[in-house]
Amino acid sequence: MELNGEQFIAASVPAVWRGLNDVAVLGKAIPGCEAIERISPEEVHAKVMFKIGPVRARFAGKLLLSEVVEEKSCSMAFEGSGGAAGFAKGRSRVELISAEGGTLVSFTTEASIGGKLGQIGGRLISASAKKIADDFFEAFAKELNPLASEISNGGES
Amino acid sequence: MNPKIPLDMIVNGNRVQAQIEPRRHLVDFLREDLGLKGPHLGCEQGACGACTVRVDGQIVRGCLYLAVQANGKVVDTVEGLTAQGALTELQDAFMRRNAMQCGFCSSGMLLSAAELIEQQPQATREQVREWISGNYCRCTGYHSIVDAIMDVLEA
Amino acid sequence: MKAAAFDYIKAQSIPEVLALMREHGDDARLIAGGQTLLATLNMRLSEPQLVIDITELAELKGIELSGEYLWVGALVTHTEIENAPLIKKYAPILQAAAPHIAHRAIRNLGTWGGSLVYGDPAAEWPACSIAVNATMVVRGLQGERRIPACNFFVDLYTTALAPDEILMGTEIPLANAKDVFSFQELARRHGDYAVAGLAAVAKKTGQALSDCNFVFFSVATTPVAAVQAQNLVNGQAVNAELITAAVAAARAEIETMEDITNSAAAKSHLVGVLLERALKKMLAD
Amino acid sequence: MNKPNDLAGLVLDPVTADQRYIGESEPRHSAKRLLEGQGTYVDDLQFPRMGHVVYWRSPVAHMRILQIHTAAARNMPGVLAVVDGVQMATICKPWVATLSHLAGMKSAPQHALAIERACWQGEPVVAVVADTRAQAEDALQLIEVEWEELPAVVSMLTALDPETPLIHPELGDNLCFSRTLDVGQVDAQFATAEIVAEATFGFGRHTGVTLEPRCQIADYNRGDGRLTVYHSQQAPHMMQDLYCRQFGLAESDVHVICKDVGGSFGIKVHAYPDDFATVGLAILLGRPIKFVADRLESFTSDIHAREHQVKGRIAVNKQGDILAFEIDDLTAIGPYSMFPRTSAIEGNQVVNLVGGPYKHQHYRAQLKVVFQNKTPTCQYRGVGHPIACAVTEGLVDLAAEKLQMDPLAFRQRNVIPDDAYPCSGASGIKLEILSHEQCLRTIEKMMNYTELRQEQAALRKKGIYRGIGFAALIELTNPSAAFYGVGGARIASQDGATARLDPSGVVSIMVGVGEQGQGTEGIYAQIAADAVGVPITDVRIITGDTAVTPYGGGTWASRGAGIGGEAVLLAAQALQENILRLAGAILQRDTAELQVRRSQIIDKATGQAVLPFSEIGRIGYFRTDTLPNDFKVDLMVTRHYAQRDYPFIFTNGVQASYVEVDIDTGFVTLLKHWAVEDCGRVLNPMLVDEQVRGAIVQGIGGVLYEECLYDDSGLLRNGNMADYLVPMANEMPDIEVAHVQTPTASSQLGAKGAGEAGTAGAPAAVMNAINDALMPFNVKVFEQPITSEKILRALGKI
Repeated sequence: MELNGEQFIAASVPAVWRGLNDVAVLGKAIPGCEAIERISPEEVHAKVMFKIGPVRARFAGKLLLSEVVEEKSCSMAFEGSGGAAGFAKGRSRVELISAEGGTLVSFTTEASIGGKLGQIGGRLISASAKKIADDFFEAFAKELNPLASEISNGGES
Repeated sequence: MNPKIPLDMIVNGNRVQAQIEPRRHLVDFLREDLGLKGPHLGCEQGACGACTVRVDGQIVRGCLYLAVQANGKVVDTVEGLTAQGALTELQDAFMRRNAMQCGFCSSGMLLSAAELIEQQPQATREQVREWISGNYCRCTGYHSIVDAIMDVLEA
Repeated sequence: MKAAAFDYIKAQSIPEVLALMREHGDDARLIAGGQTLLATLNMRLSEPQLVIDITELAELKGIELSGEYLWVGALVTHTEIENAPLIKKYAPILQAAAPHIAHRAIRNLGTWGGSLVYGDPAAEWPACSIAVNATMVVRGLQGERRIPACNFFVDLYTTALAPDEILMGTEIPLANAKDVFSFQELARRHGDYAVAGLAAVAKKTGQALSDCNFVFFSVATTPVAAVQAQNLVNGQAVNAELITAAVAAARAEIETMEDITNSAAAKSHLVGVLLERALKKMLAD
Repeated sequence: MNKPNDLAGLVLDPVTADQRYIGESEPRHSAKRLLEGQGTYVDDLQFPRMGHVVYWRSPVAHMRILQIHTAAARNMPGVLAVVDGVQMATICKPWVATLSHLAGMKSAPQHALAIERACWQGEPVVAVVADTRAQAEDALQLIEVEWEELPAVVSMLTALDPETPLIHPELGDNLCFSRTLDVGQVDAQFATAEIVAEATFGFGRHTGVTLEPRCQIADYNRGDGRLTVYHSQQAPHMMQDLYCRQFGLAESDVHVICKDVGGSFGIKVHAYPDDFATVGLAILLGRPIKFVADRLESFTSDIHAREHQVKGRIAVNKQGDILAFEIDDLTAIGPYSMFPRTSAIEGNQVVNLVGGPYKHQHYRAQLKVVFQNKTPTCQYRGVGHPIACAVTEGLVDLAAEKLQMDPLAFRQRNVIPDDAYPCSGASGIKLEILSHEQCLRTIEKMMNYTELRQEQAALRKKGIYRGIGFAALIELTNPSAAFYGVGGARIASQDGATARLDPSGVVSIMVGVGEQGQGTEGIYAQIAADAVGVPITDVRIITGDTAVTPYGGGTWASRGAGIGGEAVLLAAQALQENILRLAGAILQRDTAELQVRRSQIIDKATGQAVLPFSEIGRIGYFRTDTLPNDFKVDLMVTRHYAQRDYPFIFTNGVQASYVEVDIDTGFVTLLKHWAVEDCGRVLNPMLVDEQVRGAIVQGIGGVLYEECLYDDSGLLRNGNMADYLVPMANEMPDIEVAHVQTPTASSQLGAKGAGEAGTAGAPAAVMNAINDALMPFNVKVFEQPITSEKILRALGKI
């Protein structure tokens, strides 16, 4: 499954970069994140409760950073095991581009969902992944710039 | 940690009382606890219809219904409905038309057909096909099953 | 495929349900028809600590006429909708849609409210509820609020219902003689999730349609109304050119989503085909 | 009598004197209990001290097993054992599934539970046994396997590329088997032919989805060292042999029992790793162990089939004579060849069967069978026939179109004539006697072909696009030892039956071929009743028990009626002779003056009843003192039958499909389906008809609905019953079946197989009908399953 996108965030490139490297920020932004810790500059471990529709699956996963170019781009390899429910793995390339009033985060992700989740969820897997990415960036933007994100979310619910 | 729950229901005309784990679905209860092996498990995701039983007179997927939900209700399986003769006409027609092969789908198919005959006594061949399309049969071409049900509808 | 262990409570009142939901949060699941929940539990793709059975709550049952609304309780089953004379008279599109939902044994248990709160993008009821301008009546510990269906389905499997609220039922404006509708669904097998579907409702005077709702399902992450197509058609006499324009508008405005066997492109194409068929059918009625 | 004739017309000579049941639509008396919920399927059985096993299966296509943590699982309530591959391997030998007559075929050793590596998503790795299934699943969640993902071979198209990793480095490449056949002057024919048509045909991977999943209860009694296995299986004696060999047991100590089987279709004729693992657990734990695959593991562990890509072309002259066929078949079978039948047979059948109905003399075929990291494939209903038939009939329609000749007329011109037999097909297959011409004539009448074409043309003018598609086919049935035996597989082509007159005068028949729902027990009762001479209600059939029935091959390759039925006939005839001899001794008359008639001995001359069977039973068993000293009573006889005249007895038939294609949506509606089938003597038209229909519907599944969809990393995306679409009643057409009867002379019964031809022909007929409907748009679809998406793409709508 491929997942590519661009997300504007109303914060400076350095701020976004710091955010992406700050487990505290990531912890609040990753949907369903229950615990997160940095093992080394390149390795982050997290526990995430994956919730989509009727499905609940607790993933224990790790994130490996590589090809890091300060405040510009990096690659991430991630894999998470949801026990009996299945697993998720993939790699993602993230680039930050300075833009009018903030930063454009562009990402290209190659992911696969295995085990039961993949066997059952096929129908909506890619939509679910997209939703998770959207939720992440929405929350991430909130973290970096509460005001801006509230405005952008005005009218919701 | 998860206490068993008392259950009191009528199965095939007999009162049944039991203590069961809430997680047990109705067909596991019928098969494993009561020894009623007529309803079968084909998928446990509600797709195949082999587990079809009647609760309060309506067909349901026995794998998508908790046994504890049947508390105070009336449950009928192919065994009971055979004894009551409720299915006799259908069973005879199924025999006559060879509307079964391996028989694994038959109990569910018969119960679905019985509800159709109740609800749509005027059903056409097409309506019969639509109605039983919730019951999977991998052996027959469905043709003989439709023939058998039509026999009963037209009788 | 046996569910993980859980506790079970058959709730006796709405306040009890709300209190339990507050107490257990996401560790609890409500069971109404259970036709989605049970499959998920059997596969252990969800392991709640507690299952709260709401099927005995009278307040959530029944189809009733109340003033200018038709009340459809959250626990009303698909079969009840299929058979109810009140539905046939006042919300006929629901009756047309019901037979497309899975199969009889599932319709006997599955509920209107359960389908709405799951918000499966491929499900019939969410799209229909928008098409008939239903209002969701939801209750939480803070009290009751009303949410128009068009604002209820916010994202994939995500509704405007708060975690500690439950759906009581819906109010549906009564259809009258001027109302026409068309329910279109393409599924590979009868009862399957749709490849693409459309719930279309409008008011008809002569050859003109107004108050159009063209709500598509199983093409995007939520049921989605083709607003621009609706605006094009509203108040206009419908002719071949208008149909062509509406079809083009709908295809352009709806961002379709692929599923396991159908590409986004195919769904965009089908969006147009279904809209054309629906418009022609509504004109013919 | 070995000449074609219509069932409607000439009736075949009877097989027995006073024939009352053979050839009649007798209901399956033994099936009533199935309709009353009184069947006995494996999962219905419960035994004291029975444990339930669940398997931790590889979640990925290819992985190295680093470490397995089982402590947490062992401590869960009810858990009896947790066993991994290393422990299992101490009692169960690994196997390699190859056949020596498939030259150069190779595969790698496979274990009951994976050791070191798992090679497909779904391969069993760890077994967890507990008191209940739910407890076993509770514990399964705590099994933690550390694994390192290995590169997976997913696409068969690149499996042989040098840069593609090897699944089994010791094999040297990812090639399991290859074969080339070159008959006549193929190049010359294509060079000079006025018309050449070609296409590439795709066949999606699918699976059998028996409604009853694979299941088994193994019980090892440490006291007497005997293993008893209740199994939902097609070949009990084969499994007995395999358990003996893999666990080092004596045949006499292994007892396999197959009671009611909830559908098999080839899925249950193979020996699966978890079959051996479950038996191994019973031996390790000394108690009954039940394994019932749940539906999710069925999709990744039941064999798959049919993943083929075939490039094909046909050469025809302008008079409309087919000159030559050429095909190039690539198929992928998963990481191991399946035990013990092997996974190279399907492709081999395609090579043997393409062009089968036709009289061309030039044929070239290439086959490559490659390994990949997906669920192993093997023999599933039709085995290669649906592929060969779709390729052949697709090409035939392309040629007919280029010739602007009616596709039915084109077939009538090119099929091997009914009076040309016995003969060989271009691939070298030996054909005893077929009836293509008569089948084509029959179907033309049946479907009112001319009127149907007129209707099609009229509707086309109104923008309604309907299509008619044909599929002529041959099917191999009644196999000899040439199928497996010669290749070294211990799979019996012979089968046996025992007939016994019981004291009360009723007859018991024990047969090696079991009942899977197709009605074998029904036809055996018909045969026995007529051949012994009793009412069918006085016959009991016993099958599926290695301790009771004669040794036999079981149910496969459409052999139940032709092989099993002949064995029953021979045993029943022998029993009747013994009954007559005993009657002669009792009555002190010459046997030649006596005759059996409906449970009575009658006087040939007067027709008078002189002695009832009940009396024969009484004296034969309890009053032998009243018989002459030198007379030996023998009221139980066993006979075996093996078809040895031909490698296979081929059957033939033709199908036609009538469809409507909605060109706006790409949806296909099946309006009607016709089949004319020549399975030799029809023992029970009602059973054969629905067998044919069921087979056709499985074929329709392949051409329109069924496909195991994998992602790029070799993970199954639709392995569940909601997303893997099997045919349901609503979309299926009414199916009309007619018979031509050309008995085989290789047996008295003259019966050939009927169980697979429907599956062989339906995909071709429907595919051709769809392409006929699309003719005005000059587009075609050859990729199965043919989905609305593919039709819309072909039409350029997306």
